[in-house]
Amino acid sequence: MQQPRKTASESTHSTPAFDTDDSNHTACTAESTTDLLTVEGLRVQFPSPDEPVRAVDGVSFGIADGEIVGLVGESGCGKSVTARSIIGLDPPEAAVRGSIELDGTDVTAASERQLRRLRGDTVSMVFQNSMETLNPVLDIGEQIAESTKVHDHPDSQRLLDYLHAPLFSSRADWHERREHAAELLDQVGIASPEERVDDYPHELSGGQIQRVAIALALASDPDLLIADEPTTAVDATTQAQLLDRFRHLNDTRGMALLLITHDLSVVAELCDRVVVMYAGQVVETGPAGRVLRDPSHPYTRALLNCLPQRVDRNERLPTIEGAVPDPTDDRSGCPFAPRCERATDDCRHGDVPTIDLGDGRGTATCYDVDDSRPAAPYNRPGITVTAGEDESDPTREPTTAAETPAAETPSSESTARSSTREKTRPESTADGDRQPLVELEGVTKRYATANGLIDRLFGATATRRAVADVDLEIRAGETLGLVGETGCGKTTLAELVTGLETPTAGEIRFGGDPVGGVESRSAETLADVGVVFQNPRSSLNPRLTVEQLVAEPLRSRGWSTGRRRERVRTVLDRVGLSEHRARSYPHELSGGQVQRVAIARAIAPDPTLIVLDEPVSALDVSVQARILNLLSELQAEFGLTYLLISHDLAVVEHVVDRVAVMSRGELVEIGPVDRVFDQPTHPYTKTLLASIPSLSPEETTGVRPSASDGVSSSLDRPTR
Amino acid sequence: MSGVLGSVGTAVRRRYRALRTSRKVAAFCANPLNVVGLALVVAIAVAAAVGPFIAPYDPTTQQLTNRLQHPSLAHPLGTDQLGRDVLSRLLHGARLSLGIAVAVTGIRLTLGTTIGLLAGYAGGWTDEFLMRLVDVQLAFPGLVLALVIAGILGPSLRNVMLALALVGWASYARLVRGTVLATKERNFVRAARLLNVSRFRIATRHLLPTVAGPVVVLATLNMGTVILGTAGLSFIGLGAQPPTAEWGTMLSDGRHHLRSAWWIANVPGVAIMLTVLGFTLLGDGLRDVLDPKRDATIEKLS
Amino acid sequence: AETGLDDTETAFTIVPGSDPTGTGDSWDNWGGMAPYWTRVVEPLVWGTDDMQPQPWLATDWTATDETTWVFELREGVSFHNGTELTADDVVHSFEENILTERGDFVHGWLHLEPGSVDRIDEFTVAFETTDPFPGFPGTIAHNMIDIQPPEADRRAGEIIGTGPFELAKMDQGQQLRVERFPDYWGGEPAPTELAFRAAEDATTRTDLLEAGEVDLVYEPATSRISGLRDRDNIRTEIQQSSASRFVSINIHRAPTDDTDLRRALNYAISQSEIVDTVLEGIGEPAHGPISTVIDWAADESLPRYDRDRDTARELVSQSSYDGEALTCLVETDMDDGRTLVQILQEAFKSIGVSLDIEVLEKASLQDRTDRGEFHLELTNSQSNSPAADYIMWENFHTMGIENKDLYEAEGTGLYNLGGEVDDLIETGFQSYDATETRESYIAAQRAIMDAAVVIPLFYEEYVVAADASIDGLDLHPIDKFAQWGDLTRTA
Amino acid sequence: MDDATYLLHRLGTSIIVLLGVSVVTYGLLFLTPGDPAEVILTQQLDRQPSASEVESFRATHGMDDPVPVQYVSWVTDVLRGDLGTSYYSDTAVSTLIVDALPLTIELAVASLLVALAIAIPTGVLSAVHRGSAIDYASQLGALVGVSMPNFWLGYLLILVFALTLGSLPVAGAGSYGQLVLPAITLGTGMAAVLTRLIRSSMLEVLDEAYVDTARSKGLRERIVLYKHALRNALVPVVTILGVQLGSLLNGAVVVEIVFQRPGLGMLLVDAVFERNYPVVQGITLVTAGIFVGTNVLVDLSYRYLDPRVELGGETV
Ligand SMILES: Nc1ncnc2c1ncn2[C@@H]1O[C@H](COP(=O)(O)OP(=O)(O)OP(=O)(O)O)[C@@H](O)[C@H]1O
Ligand SMILES: Nc1ncnc2c1ncn2[C@@H]1O[C@H](COP(=O)(O)OP(=O)(O)OP(=O)(O)O)[C@@H](O)[C@H]1O
Ligand SMILES: [Mg+2]
Ligand SMILES: [Mg+2]
Repeated sequence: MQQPRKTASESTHSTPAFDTDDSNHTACTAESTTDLLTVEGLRVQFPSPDEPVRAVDGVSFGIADGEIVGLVGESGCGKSVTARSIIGLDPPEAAVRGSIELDGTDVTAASERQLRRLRGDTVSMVFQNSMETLNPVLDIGEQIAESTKVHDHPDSQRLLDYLHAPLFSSRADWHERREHAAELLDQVGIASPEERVDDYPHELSGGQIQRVAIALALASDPDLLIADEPTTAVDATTQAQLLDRFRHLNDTRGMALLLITHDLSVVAELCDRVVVMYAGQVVETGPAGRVLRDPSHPYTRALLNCLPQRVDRNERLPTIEGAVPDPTDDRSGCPFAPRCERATDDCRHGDVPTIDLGDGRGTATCYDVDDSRPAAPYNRPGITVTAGEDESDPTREPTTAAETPAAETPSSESTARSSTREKTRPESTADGDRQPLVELEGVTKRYATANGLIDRLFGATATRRAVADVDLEIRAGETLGLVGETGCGKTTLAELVTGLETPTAGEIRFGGDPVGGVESRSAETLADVGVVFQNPRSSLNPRLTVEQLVAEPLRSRGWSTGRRRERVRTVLDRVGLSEHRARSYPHELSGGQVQRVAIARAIAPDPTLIVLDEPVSALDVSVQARILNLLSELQAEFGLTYLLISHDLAVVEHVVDRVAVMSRGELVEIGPVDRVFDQPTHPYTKTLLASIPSLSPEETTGVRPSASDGVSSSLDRPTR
Repeated sequence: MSGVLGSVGTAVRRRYRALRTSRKVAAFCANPLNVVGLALVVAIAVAAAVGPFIAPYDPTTQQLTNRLQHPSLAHPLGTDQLGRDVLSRLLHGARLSLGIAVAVTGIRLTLGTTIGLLAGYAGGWTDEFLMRLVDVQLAFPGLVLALVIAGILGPSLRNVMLALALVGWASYARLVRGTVLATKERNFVRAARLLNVSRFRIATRHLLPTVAGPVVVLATLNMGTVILGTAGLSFIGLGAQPPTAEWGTMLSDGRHHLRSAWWIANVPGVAIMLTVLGFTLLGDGLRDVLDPKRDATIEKLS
Repeated sequence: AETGLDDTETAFTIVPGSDPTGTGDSWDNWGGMAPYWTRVVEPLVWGTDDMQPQPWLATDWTATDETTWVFELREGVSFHNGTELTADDVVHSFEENILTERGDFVHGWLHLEPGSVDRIDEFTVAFETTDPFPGFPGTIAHNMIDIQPPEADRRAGEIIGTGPFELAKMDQGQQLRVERFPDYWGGEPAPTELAFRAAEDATTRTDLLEAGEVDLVYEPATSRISGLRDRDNIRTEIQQSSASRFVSINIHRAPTDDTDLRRALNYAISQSEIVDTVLEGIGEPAHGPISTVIDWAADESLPRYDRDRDTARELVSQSSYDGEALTCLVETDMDDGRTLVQILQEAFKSIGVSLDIEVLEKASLQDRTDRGEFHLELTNSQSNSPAADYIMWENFHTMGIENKDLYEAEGTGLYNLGGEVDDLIETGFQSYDATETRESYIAAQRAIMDAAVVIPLFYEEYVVAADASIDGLDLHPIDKFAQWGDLTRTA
Repeated sequence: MDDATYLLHRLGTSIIVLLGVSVVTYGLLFLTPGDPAEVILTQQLDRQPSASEVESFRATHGMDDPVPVQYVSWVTDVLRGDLGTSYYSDTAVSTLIVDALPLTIELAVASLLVALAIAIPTGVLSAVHRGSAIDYASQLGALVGVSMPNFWLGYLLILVFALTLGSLPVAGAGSYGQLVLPAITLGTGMAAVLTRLIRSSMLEVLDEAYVDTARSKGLRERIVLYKHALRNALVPVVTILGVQLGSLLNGAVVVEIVFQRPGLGMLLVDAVFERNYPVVQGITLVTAGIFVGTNVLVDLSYRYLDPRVELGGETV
């Protein structure tokens, strides 16, 4: 039943904004002179002590009126810098070359006044990290009103007027604008906007902030909206609503959209055209459907292949070997050449030509573009650009992995609690009689929110319930997934298991014996559980080297120096970190490497259970793939049990055996992943699943949660 | 074999350490003000170390016939109202003034850090009690309390130092406790607890190094405050007893001659100013390098 | 100074050496006003320029027997509220205010107990002293022994005096303004208005004058005097005061109980060098402890210790001095105190005697001297009334303030030679014969200097600096006796 | 925490702190060498007091009781608003304080204004031109102010502005002119701290995404800086203001002496030297009270400056 989602079926398009019909966009490619935006040979460099950082290295593309263009690429490849250049907001130290023609004005050469006009009128931007894009000390009504005011009178901006200094500013004018702000909030789908205009950003939920940021951008009625990763910080349901909103705006206002993302499924969902960037360069452009279905550039292809949803369960994920080149490196040839299996000497030197694929199919900057090559099917198992990497496990040949989207038993159970008692096991695992390793019974956790002497004297004790009456068991050797929206209590639940928090009520048992918090646990129990924290970098003391960090738990078990060193070398090798990394400090490591160190430390004392809190959420797809592969190898090798927390359902679906769904501290559903994902019983699970964007847009037309949906409105609560 | 490996390891480690430090050194040097601060502090320290040996005259010998001499070759910074060589007094005073600052800061730091660690680590009622104590100390404007203490104990450098030390420790206690509490909740400490790392090791390997940075910064900034505090108390009449050459006292004594013999007051004045400036700049620089995010906190405490 | 308006020509701003409002928190101020400087209130007796009692609100006085003084009051003196001064006011002032409110110490000072002041007729009052007290008229010639009518509510700051100026306005610790009292018995004063400003720091006073903010300042900073003299728009006046500066030596504590050492210390000092250098020539080199404006002061006839380091060293070696450091106390607030004491230190060093300096504020200093835990004290002695006898008594008599406690407790004292000196002081103090008083005091001073109980430094002079256009300054050896009635401004 | 709970909470801690302050204040008296009664009487009388005088003084000032009893009766009196009577003049301590306080408050407020007037433009300029000559010059300039002992600065200012230029009064209190130099003396010291703080806080804020958002609206740079950035940058500055009040009171002691302003500082210095304990205790208690009170106010105002602030959050 996973098949349909992974098949490139050429069915009909029911969403007008998304159109894979390539011919529609022939006139709107980069070469067109009537474009709203034309970027030509853009180069942005930052000074650094050694070589300058080439953040953007010769980028050209265009956007036509009313077009939705996706800008994709891994982290650090220059997407945000490009976007900032378009609105002329490069940091002062940046050196910008090339031309950016926006509505007939060259942004790079524009005067301060021209820029103000452009920003107030033509282009708006929703910045990455929208949680931080709203001024925390001004209410949102004022922030929006300000935008409309600039839009109306871009040239007469008096400080006192904007400060609302009495006598100098017209109150009536501000009042009117606030009313208009409420209308805008309404348009982006914020409930009771008249009240919300008086709210401060911190009083809004993440999803609402995103919407306000969009409303802010829309206030000046722009011709082009640039949205930089507008959905990375929000959970799946909110993301779905936001994408819907974009499509709607594009439809009704004819507003062009430059959507920056590293999430290819978002592109598939929304975009007309895609620009793929790699290491500061554009490697491929073209209609979204074509690029996703039939990528021309090896990089695009590799990127698509890394996605867990395109690979079968328990299948090894394809990865891209190597790393994104250092932006300070002197470059020649194709930047992807060092990682490209098919690279030739030509690729490594000189300029690589940009080839027009013709037929409105876009361009690719690669020698190896074979127009006649048949489209690669999405789900061809085992398509890898490279044959894995250092952590490849000879015992698990990717191509031979079991293809077991096994015949599921939909009738196995209905609710979470019954499921655990029935000991339903996913069939995908071979082991037949697993024992519960950890059992939680009626576990509740409340946090006290008041403290201090006086409060104690007054007896004031406010509490917040983070986990409510949870029954759960983790069975030996399985991977249990824990999913749910932000703040639903996933991390707290994990901390209860590890002992960092003690339950307010209920009992936790390890192998049948009740255990308490860290302080009261025996050394063996502690050694039995390994933890990889949600943000692994924070769990590594920046003052210790990798070696010391990994050896720390061994030292506390009384291991000798020699034995410790031996073990450290073994586990580092096992997670794919080279010997010389042992002397590095955490800040010298990349995100993927830090994650490996954290995993190495967790497995070093030879635990049976590892708790993984969002192990891949901060990583690029290719790195994510490698870590996920590593985890499954380690599990197979050491017989580990995983408790894996993630909000990325694709990841969960790919790796876990059973999944538990949490909502507001409660466990609402639990069961084998296939069963839960295919036949969810709880309405919350249904909403959650429905909001997953798919690479093949056709499917998403089914259940789409809307802002008015009962469940999703639970997400509209304050962020803190 | 393993010996070779070990020594290679040590070498590599040293290189990495060096790299790490050199990055900090580079960051420190990137701001010319930091370098100015360091240079000033080094200069003062050198003056304090060798000053008494290179001073041309005895700092207390009077020459009434030679009083109030303008700066000249014989007396590069002139002579004072009793015909003493101002340069010699300045050089001798450097050791004393710096010594006071170091001693007072040292006491504050030791007392404050101990109390802060205790409060942060012990928690509960100990914490509650110690922090109320800290609150009480902080509720007094520093100089006001120092004035009362020194005034009641009587004027002498020892009492001034005691008074200044008694009013300044609470900042350290707060800073240290705050850092300990924050660090205790940092994930790497939580992780260490999960990994069954002993309490002692958590304290020494994880907490102390984190506390050291801010404390050093605060101490550096504090040096200036102490020097100014000493000068203020000297002015009120609680400074060093004559004929001791202490900068604050020299400045305070010389103020009557500001119009007629500007050098008597302005020379120690400038010396104090440069010293305080030096320590403040150095402290700022260290803060940037060691502890970039705690600006407001330290500002509030220093 | 104030400019423009006509009546500012006759208004003057004066900065005395101490706070005219009395800081609001001292025992010698009432209702916020100190009685000094302002000429609002007046005593019965005043002092002449050579420190003799001078008729003031009383025109005449006689001792009718050893302990009775009868005073004739001046007629036609009116208070600021218009009523006339009579004997009742005098009795009221003494009985209700001076002898009761101001504290018990007044009884010993004036040799007067409450209930001993009697009205004889409207303009005659009799005082019954506790013991023979020939110095009585001179002693009550003091600003604090002022006469006010019963109507004056002194605690509330309503001060009614007989002086040439009426209190107009007072700002605690800042300034005090007075206006001319046209009905003054001594004739209408020239200034219409005077403002007395507080500035206790000598440098600040000097700055105020130099900046032209005030017309006249007392005791500008020593370091600034030569600068002021050079200025055309400022005139400086020097007036010898009733004060003298000396070092008192604790003769009951080793090693300063050794006369040789004390003499040696005297030989180490050159008074004239001190005056000529650090004092900028202000002051007279002294050979005795009593200011020469006081008629029984001896200077010429006292044994002299001109600087002679060889003799001094010899005396030191003869003495019991064994190289330990002597302690010298000095009060924080004393003008030039820190400088002088350092000169002493250097001078003693040159004869092989080392000195530790302790600059202390008044309370600590008092505490130390009470316990006799010191060797030397840099001090000064000044009389605020013409009767200066008490300087001799309180300092050098065994039952004087300084010595009494230690004498009673431990049989010692501080500066009391006892025996013959006590007798001489008693004779001088109680004699109604001026010559006898004079001779016994001189003999006592000679004994004191022979034994080198003090190291005399200088007889004080004080400087008044004023706007050069100001005329009619009437300065007095007791600085607080200055009269402002003739102050005028020349064109 | 809502406002009422928070106020209650702060009130509670403040009372505990003030109790501690009162213990310390009162305890200081017993640090004194020598018998306070005798020392004070000697000064008052200008001679050795007799045994009976000492006794009656001790009796009238309640010094005969055991220390804890004395303390309790003092605290009870204080709670009734009676801070005792000066040993020297029979004036109520509260009267002395009430007379002196306005001058000190006036000075503190004026200094604060001077400090802000210097610090805001300099700090912003310095942050905007980070790393430039302007930045270094203004940082250094700001620091020079705080590095000078303020009595020296005061005398130098008198020398320049009152004596040489003759444009401002030398000393005294009462007129606005007389407030200028003291306020500058005290204000420059504080300006340095504020400038550095505003600068670093602006630097942090200028990196924030919302500043770019404001620019991307097409707002003028000046509005971006002074409306969007500064408002946020001032949040940490305000927390410092409460603490800085302490340094103002410290400085006031010295500055009041230099400029002959009979405020609280001058009163305190006199009282300390005279061992006038009721006055010393009164002043320290009142300053500590003002200090604690101001910090509560600052915390409250903090909330209105920064809507995110939840009252009662633990501050370091
Ligand atoms: N102000 C700057 N100074 C120096 N280097 C910079 C600066 N801003 C960006 N860079 C560098 O430029 C490169 C491109 O950064 P950019 O933010 O555009 O990446 P991105 O594609 O948006 O990545 P992400 O998906 O993580 O947002 C990175 O290597 C980054 O380190
Ligand atoms: N130490 C704490 N004190 C008070 N409340 C807390 C504490 N830790 C967590 N909470 C609250 O408990 C709830 C659950 O938090 P938790 O961190 O478990 O969520 P989560 O599901 O892990 O979210 P995310 O996906 O954002 O990591 C939240 O409302 C959170 O604010
Ligand atoms: Mg980006
Ligand atoms: Mg979490």
